[in-house]
Amino acid sequence: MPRTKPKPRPPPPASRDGTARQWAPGRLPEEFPLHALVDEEGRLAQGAAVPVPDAELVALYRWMVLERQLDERMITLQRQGRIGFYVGSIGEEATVFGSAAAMAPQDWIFPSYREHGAAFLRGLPLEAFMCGLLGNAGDPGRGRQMPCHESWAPGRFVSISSPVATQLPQAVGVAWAARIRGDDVVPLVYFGDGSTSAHDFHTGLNFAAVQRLGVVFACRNNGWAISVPRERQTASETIAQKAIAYGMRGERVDGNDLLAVLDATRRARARAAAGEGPTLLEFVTYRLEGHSTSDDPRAYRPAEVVEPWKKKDPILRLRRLLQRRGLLDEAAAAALLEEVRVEIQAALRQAEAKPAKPPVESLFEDVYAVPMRQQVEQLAELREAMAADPRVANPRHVDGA
Amino acid sequence: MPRTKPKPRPPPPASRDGTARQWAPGRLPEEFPLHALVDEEGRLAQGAAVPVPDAELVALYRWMVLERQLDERMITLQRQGRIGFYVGSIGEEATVFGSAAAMAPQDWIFPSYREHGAAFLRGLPLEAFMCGLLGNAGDPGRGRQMPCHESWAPGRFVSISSPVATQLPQAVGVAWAARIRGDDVVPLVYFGDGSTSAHDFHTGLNFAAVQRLGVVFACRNNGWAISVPRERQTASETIAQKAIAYGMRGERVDGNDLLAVLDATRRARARAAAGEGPTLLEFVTYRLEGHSTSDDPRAYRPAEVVEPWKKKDPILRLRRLLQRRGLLDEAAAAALLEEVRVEIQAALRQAEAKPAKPPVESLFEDVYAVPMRQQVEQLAELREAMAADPRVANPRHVDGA
Amino acid sequence: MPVMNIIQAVNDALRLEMRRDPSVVVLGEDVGAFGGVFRATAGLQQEFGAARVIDTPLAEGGIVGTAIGMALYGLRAVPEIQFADFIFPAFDQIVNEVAKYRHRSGGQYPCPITIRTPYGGGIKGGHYHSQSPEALFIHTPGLKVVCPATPRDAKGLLAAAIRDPDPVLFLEPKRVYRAAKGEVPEGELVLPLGQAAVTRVGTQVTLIAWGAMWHEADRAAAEAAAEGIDVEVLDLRSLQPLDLDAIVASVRKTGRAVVVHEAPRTCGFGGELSALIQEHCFLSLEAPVVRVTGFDTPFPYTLENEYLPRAPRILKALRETVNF
Amino acid sequence: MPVMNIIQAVNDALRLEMRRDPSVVVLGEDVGAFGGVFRATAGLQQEFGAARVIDTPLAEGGIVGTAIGMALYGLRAVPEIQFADFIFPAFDQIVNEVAKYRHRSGGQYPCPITIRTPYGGGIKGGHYHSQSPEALFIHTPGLKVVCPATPRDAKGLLAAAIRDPDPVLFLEPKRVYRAAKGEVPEGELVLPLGQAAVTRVGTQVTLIAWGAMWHEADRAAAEAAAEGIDVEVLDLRSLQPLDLDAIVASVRKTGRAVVVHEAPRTCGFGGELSALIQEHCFLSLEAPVVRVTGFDTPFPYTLENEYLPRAPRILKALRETVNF
Ligand SMILES: Cc1ncc(C[n+]2csc(CCOP(=O)(O)OP(=O)(O)O)c2C)c(N)n1
Ligand SMILES: Cc1ncc(C[n+]2csc(CCOP(=O)(O)OP(=O)(O)O)c2C)c(N)n1
Ligand SMILES: [Mg+2]
Ligand SMILES: [Mg+2]
Repeated sequence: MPRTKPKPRPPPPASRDGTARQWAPGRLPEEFPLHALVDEEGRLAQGAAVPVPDAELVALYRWMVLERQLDERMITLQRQGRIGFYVGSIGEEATVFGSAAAMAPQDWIFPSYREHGAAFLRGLPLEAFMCGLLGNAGDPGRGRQMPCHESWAPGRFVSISSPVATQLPQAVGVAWAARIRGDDVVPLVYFGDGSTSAHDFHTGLNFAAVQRLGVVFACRNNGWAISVPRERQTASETIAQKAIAYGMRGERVDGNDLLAVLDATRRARARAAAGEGPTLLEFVTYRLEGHSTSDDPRAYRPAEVVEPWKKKDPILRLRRLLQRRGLLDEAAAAALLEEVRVEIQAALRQAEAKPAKPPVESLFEDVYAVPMRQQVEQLAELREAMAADPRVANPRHVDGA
Repeated sequence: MPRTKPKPRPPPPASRDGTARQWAPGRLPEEFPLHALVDEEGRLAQGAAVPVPDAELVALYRWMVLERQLDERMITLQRQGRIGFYVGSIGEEATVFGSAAAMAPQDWIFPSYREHGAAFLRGLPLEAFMCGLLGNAGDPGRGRQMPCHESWAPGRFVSISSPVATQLPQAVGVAWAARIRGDDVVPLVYFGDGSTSAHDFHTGLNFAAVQRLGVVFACRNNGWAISVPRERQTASETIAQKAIAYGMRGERVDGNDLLAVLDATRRARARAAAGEGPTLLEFVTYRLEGHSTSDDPRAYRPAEVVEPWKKKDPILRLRRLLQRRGLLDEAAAAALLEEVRVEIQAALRQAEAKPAKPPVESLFEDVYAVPMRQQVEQLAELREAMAADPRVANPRHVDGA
Repeated sequence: MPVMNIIQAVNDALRLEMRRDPSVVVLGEDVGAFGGVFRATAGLQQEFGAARVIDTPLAEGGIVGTAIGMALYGLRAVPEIQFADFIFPAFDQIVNEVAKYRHRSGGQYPCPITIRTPYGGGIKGGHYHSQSPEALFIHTPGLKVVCPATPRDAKGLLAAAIRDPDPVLFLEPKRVYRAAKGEVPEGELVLPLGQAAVTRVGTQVTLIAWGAMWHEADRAAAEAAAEGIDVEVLDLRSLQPLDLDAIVASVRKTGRAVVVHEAPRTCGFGGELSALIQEHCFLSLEAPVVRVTGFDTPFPYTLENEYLPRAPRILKALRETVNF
Repeated sequence: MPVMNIIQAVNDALRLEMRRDPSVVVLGEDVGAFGGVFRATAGLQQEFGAARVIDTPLAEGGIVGTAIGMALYGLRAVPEIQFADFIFPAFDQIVNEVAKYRHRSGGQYPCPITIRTPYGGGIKGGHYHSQSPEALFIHTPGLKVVCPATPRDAKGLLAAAIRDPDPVLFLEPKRVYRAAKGEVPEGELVLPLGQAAVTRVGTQVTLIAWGAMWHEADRAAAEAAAEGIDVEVLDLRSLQPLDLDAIVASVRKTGRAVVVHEAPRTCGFGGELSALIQEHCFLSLEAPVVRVTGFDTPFPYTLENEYLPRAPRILKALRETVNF
């Protein structure tokens, strides 16, 4: 059942003094400082507490290391032609793991396309993910989408689509449905800074705020949308202040600080669950690598601008914190690294052992719950064509020679 | 040539004190008071000056009276079945005439659908407008669109389309083109409070702000989008504060105060022309009547809520100001009223004397600059059908009996 | 049996489905307290509350986008788009999202929503309150497209659409919203999607139509009968899935076909039907399949009678086809 | 004559038009300093400055919407949509605004913009980097739709599109962006819109294709020739306006036709062509018009070779058609 309707807040009073007041950029008071808990040296801010038990903190560190290793390995694989495409989160790991770890297990996650780390947290096996990269018979998505467009319903990790920001109103719909059903479920939805320009950003935030729906809007502000820097995406000083347009809460968070991300997301989740409505979180981070394997950032971004951000590496920072707190020494760190490498290698081997293609009928399934006449007839047509000429299924015979 | 690129403003500094700061609705300082120059009794605010010469002020009063009379007459005409549809601006006249009068003659106007008053200011003859209402052979729009979807290129008054807010990015494009051409041209674009929810509101404001283009965004916040009140359209306390999301200026203006509207629009226009970028103006007003002649507001809005707004009538307020300043006495007001009635009646008589339908070939013209094969063949097909059976062009012979 | 018009039948179906299944939710612009600009949702908010009959902000992409989330979660969302002409701001959510959700997720995320929208001309709506965009959605695999012509079909097909496991675009012929009256069974009525109705049996020519134009087709067939032309009339009712068997059976019998639709001719659904008929009935065809359609222009205001493919133009086509 | 690929030809046309006419403006995502994700606008910002070659925010509706304003003002805006799959957020601006501006204003406001976008499959792009939405736009009166297959045509038709008084959707076959190479005249080249090219003269069957699939058709025709089937191949080049005369002349001669396109079959442009051929060549047709197309599914990733109507499937259709 819906919570009580929010009372419309009264607008500010009229001034009849004949002078015009208008909001001008730059006059925004410092309402959006960057929330951080750990500095680059791994020192916890005075008075701050670590928001998770030690074991979980180490586990999150391990995930971040695994993700980094995975990204690097897959990028290499793509260069070798073993997978077709890859999009990773190098430098942005804390935004993904910190936020996903802050949610409750029943919560839904709407990814953009860099957040497969959140799917791992929700139980997506590494091997299944890699089958998706290969688009082979082991892919839970049945080889239908590009690499890094995974779905994982058992973990309430929603299917990825390429058109950016479409997932925002969809996440709002889940919050709405959960409220109608009376369930304690809060959606977390990811998107990039570039995606704030898309129209679904606007409709998503507006619908959520009007209905006071509990949604965590998580913007990974990594400074770039392919070749377009954030300043050419929006003239607002921060992404967080866009919350004001919707009468919603907004917060700017150091996205390379796992603890700050976790903390801010947890508070946003708590408010959502308490019926206090949505929050726009801006995770300030940086895309250290190219947009994807299809991209070469040297064409539009001098290497120097990246340098300062390398020092802010979220994994390094967390490692320093762990070291300071005696939770991880050099040896353990090295062992952990080796362990995740082995894990990745094993998953890859298993994934590559699967048949390279899903069966041909899989193309015609899931268009509708039950294939209609066209799908049935066209499958037969395709089968017949394949039987008549093996080149139908084989690019080399046609395109190459 | 484009003005110098705006320097990206620095974001607020980081706080590493371990405490989270976040913007929360309600904490907005009183940045958006209602700008007003004349009170309901017609008294000018202390220290304020009337921003136009007396003669222009009286002329604007006349326009507002004419518009009100026109609306009332056309609504009656629609009830009598003499026109098919009408949408007026009763109670909102000051938002239209105040803003349009503040622009330079070379500026472009992008209407939503209640602003034919601005077209009159730009020279659209009343008779041509009425031909549009009748959709007859005298309509400059050639009877192709519903009533109140006029175009008037000689006055740089752009063609109206029904889908709301589409005109916002288009107006931005005009500002962009003018900058490229080096012209001193500022577009003024109108839209309603409901239209701020549409996706083109977002893209329009964002593109303008990023490029620092001189556009005057004029929101007629009349409290309603058909049956949906403003509070269910957005949770923000004001429309003006949405400017913050785009790093743009915003101002809240008493939309029933012609002078305040004129003053605010003029300042926004001046800034636009000076290369200082776009402004979002919120004109706070009220839709005293139904959404259009298709609507009956009694189904969703108790009559009482309208009462207080009737007292704020913008025409009454301006009349009181004129009286106070000795620019209009009772007799002159009565004469003026009679004059506009006669003018309307004369235009109507002339319009109704025009042939009821544009020629049949007009349907196939202007789809392309030169009709293509389909249009030519289909016109022939239609002509042949009409020759064979007169019922083709006549509804009664088919639908009625 | 009570006599209803199409608005009442739609309202009845929505009410019954909402009573039957608490997961059915209606959302859109002005659908709540006001009951919709055409009154199709009148009384629903009063009966089911504002949580299940929701006035949304003015953004079709948001309406469909949030309906998707509801559907993923397990609700049966029934968004209303106020006029089919305003569906385009939601086009990306419909064509790239709704239609592909099940497929792209490997079957993990079905997305069964039913988008209701009044379509078509004949109400003096001009460019933006008259369009018939069915072809755009029929061309999109993953969507079903339904378009009833009568109150009974409106009720039974809407119930079926809401219960269907796939997303459905439900096009309501607003030109005959009130004019088309007929007997409608009380209580539950669910008609299968994908079955055409042979509304008039004939031998000389098959006349295919749907929605508002079916009424014109019916009229034209009656006039043709008076001239001694024996027309078989098919009301398709569902455009995707299509009852190809019914079409093929009829055209194999008559050897001639005329297809009617309001949308512009080029790349309209009539082209697809013409192609299908030719593919399946090539050896039976005694005349080319003829299309009587809206013209390749935007929909006009004053000349809308000239634009619409009404009975006189259909009759002319029938005559020419049988005399080919 | 220099040899170019399609990217280079597009780039060349843009450069020459920008040099020739200061009112030509290019805008889109990543088109500026970076030169576009496919490099089609490479070097343009360097030559013409950031005022005329503009990186926009990530919003297709804003790109087309602002391009409209530029066009109304008198510029010749050439927006790029990064992939045709991402054109749908701009659908309302294209279908309700661009297409209807001239008509709805009684001819007062023409809106001549040229929207460039790479379309089609075969680059392992899956659901969202492979679609062929031409039918949706051909169905929209007011738009022209052009789709070149070769570098020469890409250059000459793009120049014509930019100069055309009407809005043009310019679909670029990204599958052969680099693979299709050919001689392209230096300097100004303007080819008329609405003329198909007969790229192979034959007598037994007419094979109709455009864009990337023309290359497959060409291949299939060559293979068919080796089997003794004499195929006439038409590259449509412009889909709206359509060179119906060329199609009719060819089919009246051959009596048979095969149409190829990547988009899903149902309600694709193939249906329209099939209907037109039947309407104009009924008495000449010796076999039904056959459609070799993408299937009625979303575009797949791994099985894209199976999905695409490549030469082997076309060849099969040619054989069956001549043996009907
Ligand atoms: C609607 C749409 N337009 C264009 C694209 C092409 N595209 C893919 S990612 C991207 C940039 C996105 O930037 P951002 O939102 O900041 O996310 P990031 O990649 O930085 O994580 C673009 C333009 C797309 N996917 N969807
Ligand atoms: C995209 C779109 N959706 C729906 C409509 C139907 N409609 C016409 S006017 C209107 C309300 C607009 O409200 P607002 O923007 O506040 O303008 P007002 O009528 O109050 O001046 C609606 C929903 C439309 N014209 N366009
Ligand atoms: Mg980014
Ligand atoms: Mg309003």
